[in-house]
Amino acid sequence: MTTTSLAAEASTGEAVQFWILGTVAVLGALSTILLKRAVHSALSLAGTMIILAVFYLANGAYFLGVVQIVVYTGAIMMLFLFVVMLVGVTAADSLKETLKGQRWLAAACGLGFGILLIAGIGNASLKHFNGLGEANAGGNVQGLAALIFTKYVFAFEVTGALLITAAVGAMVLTHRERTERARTQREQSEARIRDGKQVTPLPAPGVYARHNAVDVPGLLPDGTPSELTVNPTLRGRGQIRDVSGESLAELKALEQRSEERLGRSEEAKR
Amino acid sequence: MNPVNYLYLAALLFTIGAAGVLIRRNAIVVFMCIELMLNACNLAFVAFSRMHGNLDGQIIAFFTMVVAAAEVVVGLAIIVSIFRTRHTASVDDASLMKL
Amino acid sequence: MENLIALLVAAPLAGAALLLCGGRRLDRAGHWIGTLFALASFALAVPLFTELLGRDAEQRTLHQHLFSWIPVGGFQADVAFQLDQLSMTFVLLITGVGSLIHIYSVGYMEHDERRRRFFGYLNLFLAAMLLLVLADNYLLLYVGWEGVGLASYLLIGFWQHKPSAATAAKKAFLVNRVGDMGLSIAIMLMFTTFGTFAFGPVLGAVGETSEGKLTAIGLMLLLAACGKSAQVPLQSWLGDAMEGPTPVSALIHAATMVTAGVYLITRSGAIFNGAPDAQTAVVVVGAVTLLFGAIVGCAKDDIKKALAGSTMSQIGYMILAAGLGPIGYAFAIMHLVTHGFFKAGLFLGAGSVMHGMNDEVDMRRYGGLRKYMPVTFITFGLGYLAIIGFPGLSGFFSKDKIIEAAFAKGGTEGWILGGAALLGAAITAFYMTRVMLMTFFGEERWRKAPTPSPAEPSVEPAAETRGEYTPPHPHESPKSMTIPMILLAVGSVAAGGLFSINEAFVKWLEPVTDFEHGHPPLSASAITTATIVVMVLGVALAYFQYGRKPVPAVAPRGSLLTRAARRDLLQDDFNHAVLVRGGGELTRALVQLDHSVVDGAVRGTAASMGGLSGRLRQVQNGFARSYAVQMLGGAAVLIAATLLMRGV
Amino acid sequence: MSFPLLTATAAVPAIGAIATAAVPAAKRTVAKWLALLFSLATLVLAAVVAVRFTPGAKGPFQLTESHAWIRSFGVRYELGVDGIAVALIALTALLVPFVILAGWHDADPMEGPEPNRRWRPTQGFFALILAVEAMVVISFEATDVFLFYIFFEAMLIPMYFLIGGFGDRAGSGGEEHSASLRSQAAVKFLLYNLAGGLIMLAAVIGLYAATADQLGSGTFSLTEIVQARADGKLALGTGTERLLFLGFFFAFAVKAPLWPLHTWLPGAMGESTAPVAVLITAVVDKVGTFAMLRFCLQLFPEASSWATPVILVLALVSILYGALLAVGQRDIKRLIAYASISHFGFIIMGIFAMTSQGQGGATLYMVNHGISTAALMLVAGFLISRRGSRLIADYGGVQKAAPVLAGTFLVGGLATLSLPGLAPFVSEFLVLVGTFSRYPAVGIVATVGIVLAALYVLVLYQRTMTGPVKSEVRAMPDLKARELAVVAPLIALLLFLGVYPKPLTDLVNPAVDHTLSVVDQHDPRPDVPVKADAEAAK
Repeated sequence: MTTTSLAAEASTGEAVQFWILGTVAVLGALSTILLKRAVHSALSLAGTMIILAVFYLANGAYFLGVVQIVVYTGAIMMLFLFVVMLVGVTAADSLKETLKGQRWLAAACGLGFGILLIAGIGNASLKHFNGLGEANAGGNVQGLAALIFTKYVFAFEVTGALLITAAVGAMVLTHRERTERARTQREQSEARIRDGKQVTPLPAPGVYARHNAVDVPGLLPDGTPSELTVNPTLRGRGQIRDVSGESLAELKALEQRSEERLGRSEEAKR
Repeated sequence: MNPVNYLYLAALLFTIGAAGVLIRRNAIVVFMCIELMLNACNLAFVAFSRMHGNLDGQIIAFFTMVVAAAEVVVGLAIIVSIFRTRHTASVDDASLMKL
Repeated sequence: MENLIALLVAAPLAGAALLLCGGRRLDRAGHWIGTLFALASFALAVPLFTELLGRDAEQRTLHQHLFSWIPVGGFQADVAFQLDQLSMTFVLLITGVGSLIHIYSVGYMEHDERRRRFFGYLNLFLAAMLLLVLADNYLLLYVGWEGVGLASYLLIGFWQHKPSAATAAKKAFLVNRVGDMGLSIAIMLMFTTFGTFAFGPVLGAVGETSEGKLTAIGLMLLLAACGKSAQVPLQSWLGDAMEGPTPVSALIHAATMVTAGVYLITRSGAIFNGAPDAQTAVVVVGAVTLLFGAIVGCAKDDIKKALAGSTMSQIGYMILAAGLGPIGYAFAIMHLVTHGFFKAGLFLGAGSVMHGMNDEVDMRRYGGLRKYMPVTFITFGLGYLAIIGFPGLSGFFSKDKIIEAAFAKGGTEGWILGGAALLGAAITAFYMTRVMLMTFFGEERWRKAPTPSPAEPSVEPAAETRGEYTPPHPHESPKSMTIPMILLAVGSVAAGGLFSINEAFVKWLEPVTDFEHGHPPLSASAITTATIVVMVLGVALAYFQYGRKPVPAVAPRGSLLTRAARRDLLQDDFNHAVLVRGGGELTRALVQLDHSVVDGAVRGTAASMGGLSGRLRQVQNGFARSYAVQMLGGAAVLIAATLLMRGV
Repeated sequence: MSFPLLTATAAVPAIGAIATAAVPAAKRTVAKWLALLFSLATLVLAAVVAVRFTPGAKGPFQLTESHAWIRSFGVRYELGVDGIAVALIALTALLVPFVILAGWHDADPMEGPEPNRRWRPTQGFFALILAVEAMVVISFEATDVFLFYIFFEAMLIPMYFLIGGFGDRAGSGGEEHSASLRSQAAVKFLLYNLAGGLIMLAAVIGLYAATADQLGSGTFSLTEIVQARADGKLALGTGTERLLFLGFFFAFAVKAPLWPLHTWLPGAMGESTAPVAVLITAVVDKVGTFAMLRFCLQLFPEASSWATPVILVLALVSILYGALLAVGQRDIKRLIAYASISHFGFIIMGIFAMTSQGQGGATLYMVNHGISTAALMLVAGFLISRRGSRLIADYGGVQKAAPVLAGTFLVGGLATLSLPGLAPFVSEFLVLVGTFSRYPAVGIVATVGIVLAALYVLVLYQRTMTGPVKSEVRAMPDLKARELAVVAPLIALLLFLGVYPKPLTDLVNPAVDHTLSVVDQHDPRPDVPVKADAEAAK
């Protein structure tokens, strides 16, 4: 195994790996922040993380590499995706900047920051690397364990507490207690009458005989879609699929096809 | 190749993440960027632990992960509840700090 | 014996304290208490005088050192008294005339419910005046100097409910303050020059000092004298000072306080002897004032103001004499004393007339009073004769000597001064005769209802009541008033003669104010005759103008000079235009400036701060992301800082 | 370890403040008496200090106490008094009881149409007064720059509340309006003085740094620094010293106040009640001038003499400017405020004349001005409380209705125009002589001030007290026993110190000589020194 011989100087193989995967990681990061849809961001981020995991391995942090894959790309990213689903898969927030000058400031600060960081690293004398040879001698995991349970034991305990607290907190935040009794149908109708905006029950979604998916608004007599028919969550995500247009298009297509058939039949007569 | 390149990479990723935090409005994406920054830090830690030849850097990276996990959990929970009440996940709409 | 000196001052001071703090329970006896204390200090003065007479001329200086007053570094001011012939003369004059006037006031102020306070002020004045003449250093003199100023302020404004009185009092004090400025600067100069300001050392060390310094000190002293003695250009307050009760005018503004300037100059004789330029300034001031006062005196219809003009001019004589140096000092003091007698007498007479005429002061509303108030007439008449220098009466001796001395100054200067003095004598005769005639002779103008006189709107007819006019009933004043008048009349008749018996007075003063005989270009007899001639001329002129033809009850418009003289030769108008109005404008402008510029700057700063913070507030737009940008920027700056610190 | 007398002198009023504040709201009278009691106790202690203090004993400071306080910065709790400090402590301790007595009813709950709409916590009023006294006393005693600075600044807090919280009921145009004016004045006072104080703080730190890098260990102790200077161990660079001097001087000039930093004073004195106004001008402002004398001069001798010409000119401007503005005022209290500005001009002039007469006079001036202004201002306060107006025009002929009031007012006024025989004359003349003997021109111009003083005092007196009796004034009651008890002693004191100031001068002279020796200045010699036997010669 190469661990023992993991030298201060990286081998050419590692160099190749670094240059290739590094590029990919950067691309992934960029796409994370540049892609419109949250899902795509999440996926590209996951990619970057996996690459980072590889880098950890390359740096002799085998345990971390595994954890990175398992915890991050496994658990956390899934959590992300889950929330994205919850909030809206297709919810694409426009990258159009609303805050005045925000983007320029961000660019300036970001660039300045990055340049400074790199400059800092550049003129910090980090030339000499003494690899993890002896540190990992007894195996990386054992080494970490030794440290965690001796030197860092208290920090470790505290992080445990932190995690529990976080879990409880998350529950408290997301779980909504139903405090009052659900309103009966009668009460609801009475309420509707009282505030008199929408007396009748809400119209059902779907265009009869064509789409009856919940995200398709029903058409009003004049053919325009009615927002009311779609449930508010979808509305909030802005995921209403307006089908009035495409249904017309389909109609046109149908007529054309029929004409073609007719035309072909005429040729057949000749 | 000099392993210091890992540090450069970390810096780059970190910067990108920061920029993302600044320019994205969707809270979830902002969170992802934060994760990206954390990961960049971890990479740096790992590289340092290689440099110094001891494992403390890795330990710290480990703790970072744990904390990041906790943070994500809570953060996402917050996002969800905000979304519930305001039907949006845009950080700009939640400009409650303004008088 | 020396220890009595302090008591001289202490007695009236105690009286003042008692009367002013005593409260209403002393109201009934207040006037007698005051008189008592005045008499007490006179009683103290007499044995001291005899003591001095007992000693031989060189030993006639008593010192009493009470305590060290202000000792700071080289600055050593003591409360110490010096009684020599000069101050003794003043002490006698002050306490004597003062006591008489106290007695007079008992009657004069009978119907005033604040009489106790009046006597308190009078006592205060006596104390201050005595302190002035008894001090053995200039700083203590300064205390008395301002003390009499205060007393005169309080007494001029005694009838405070009259705005005119309050204003006059304020004016008097202010003008005096200008003079006091001069005195304090003089004292500072002495301190920087000699390191002390006690009479003895200063006057002793004059020899070693540069003439320039002495001239400066002399001029400053002159300024002080001008203020206190109402000499041009600071004379304007004396006329208005007549707003005060008549006894006050008699005591303070005729007999004693106003002569303090003469005392100061005489006392500082050594300094002036060393500074000819200063002396010249003094004589010029004196000569100008004696004519100025005389001219003003001719035009006034208000009897007291006429007398005030005369006071001014008489003091002009004294200052003139004092400016002449050793040939004049003695005569200045001599005239001062005689003048003290007859002018006090004249004022008391005027007061008595007013007393009988319901406080009417306009001479055009008098006339033919001699049969109604004979005593007043006689005493006043004697005073009159004395002041115009009727041969044999006191004024004659003193004034004649001054005129001689003026001629004796020598050269054209001597001729000019002598001429001025002679002219002054003539005018004096003229206006005094005018007063005499208008008051005691001619038709009884007071029987007719008054017509408001355009010439002197300031005189408010106190006598008339609303509706029909009831003429006053002139009557002789009570004993308490007539007796002092009689005594003063005696003084004004006899004093001059007594003093001049083989130059007793001059010899008496000589050790203090060294004396040398002046040698006038003309013979003494010639000058004397000239004096008498001009006097007769003045009287005759006045007789033809006011004795022969009836005096119009309303002042005629008069010549330009007359009108100017009525307005104190426009000097007041000048003051008003320049100082009062100008000063008012200045203060108003400054108040505005203080608000808009000085404070404006402050408020401006505050406002700009507010604006700036308002601008900065915009940064806090509540958007998490812009905060994030700021954070990142901050982080960048920090990194940059660290890198720079590490000295990249 | 002897009894810490100085600490006690400062502590008693402090305790008194707490005790007074603790009195329950209903027991108003108790609070008043308690406050009076404590102020009198302080007066007794101050008297003890004055007795235990031996003028002319060797060493600049006496009754010294010294304890380490903040070791890491070499800050020490260091107290000590010289003659000047003793005089001013005595003044403070003397005035406060009168202030309390004069303000007896100023903080009572408002009666009238809308009862107690603004309830004035009486306890607070008196507690604050005592607090101010405590801080003033300790800043007179402190010989550690940092200690001094702390209380110099802390003073502002109680003053702020005193000014902002308790105006006289004679506010023109309703309680609301006057309340807003009051708070404005208070804020202005606070900000103005804070600005000065912060600049001073910078200078204090600078001083520490300078001492730290020259003496090895930084110190704030006045005595140590002066000693080090004398031994030549400490030599500030000219530039540094001047900057530090300016930093200190600015704060003191604001407090004093010196033209053109005076504009807070008229507002503060005009809007606050008369007793508080007295506290401002007679007690608190004295700390400024005192500190010039103790700190500016002794810490930075060269810089002081460097700045002297400018400061003298500014002082001169204050004298004339203040007097002229006083003439132009329509509001009694503002008039007195501007008069005070003029007087402070005199004090500062005397301090920087650098002669024993000038500085001795200036010190006397601080005391006398304290007493005279107190007398005048308090009587003015009684007058205002009777008529309910601060405008001069609303009065006239008071003399007829209330002769005693008018009389005391006149005496106060005469003291203000420094009439000989009253205390202020002595000090003013000393200042003038002291200035004149070194800068004749300045001295002569300054003498114009005495004429202007006469002008504004007499105009004020004439407009308010004399003339025909105004109808509102006719029924005005004369001074009550309590009020007379306040004014009479002050007047008596004015007379006594005017006739026999020797005790005071003996107290002050050695301190002044010490200051001058530190600044290394000597009185100019007279050009014709008169021989002692001059009397004999005559």
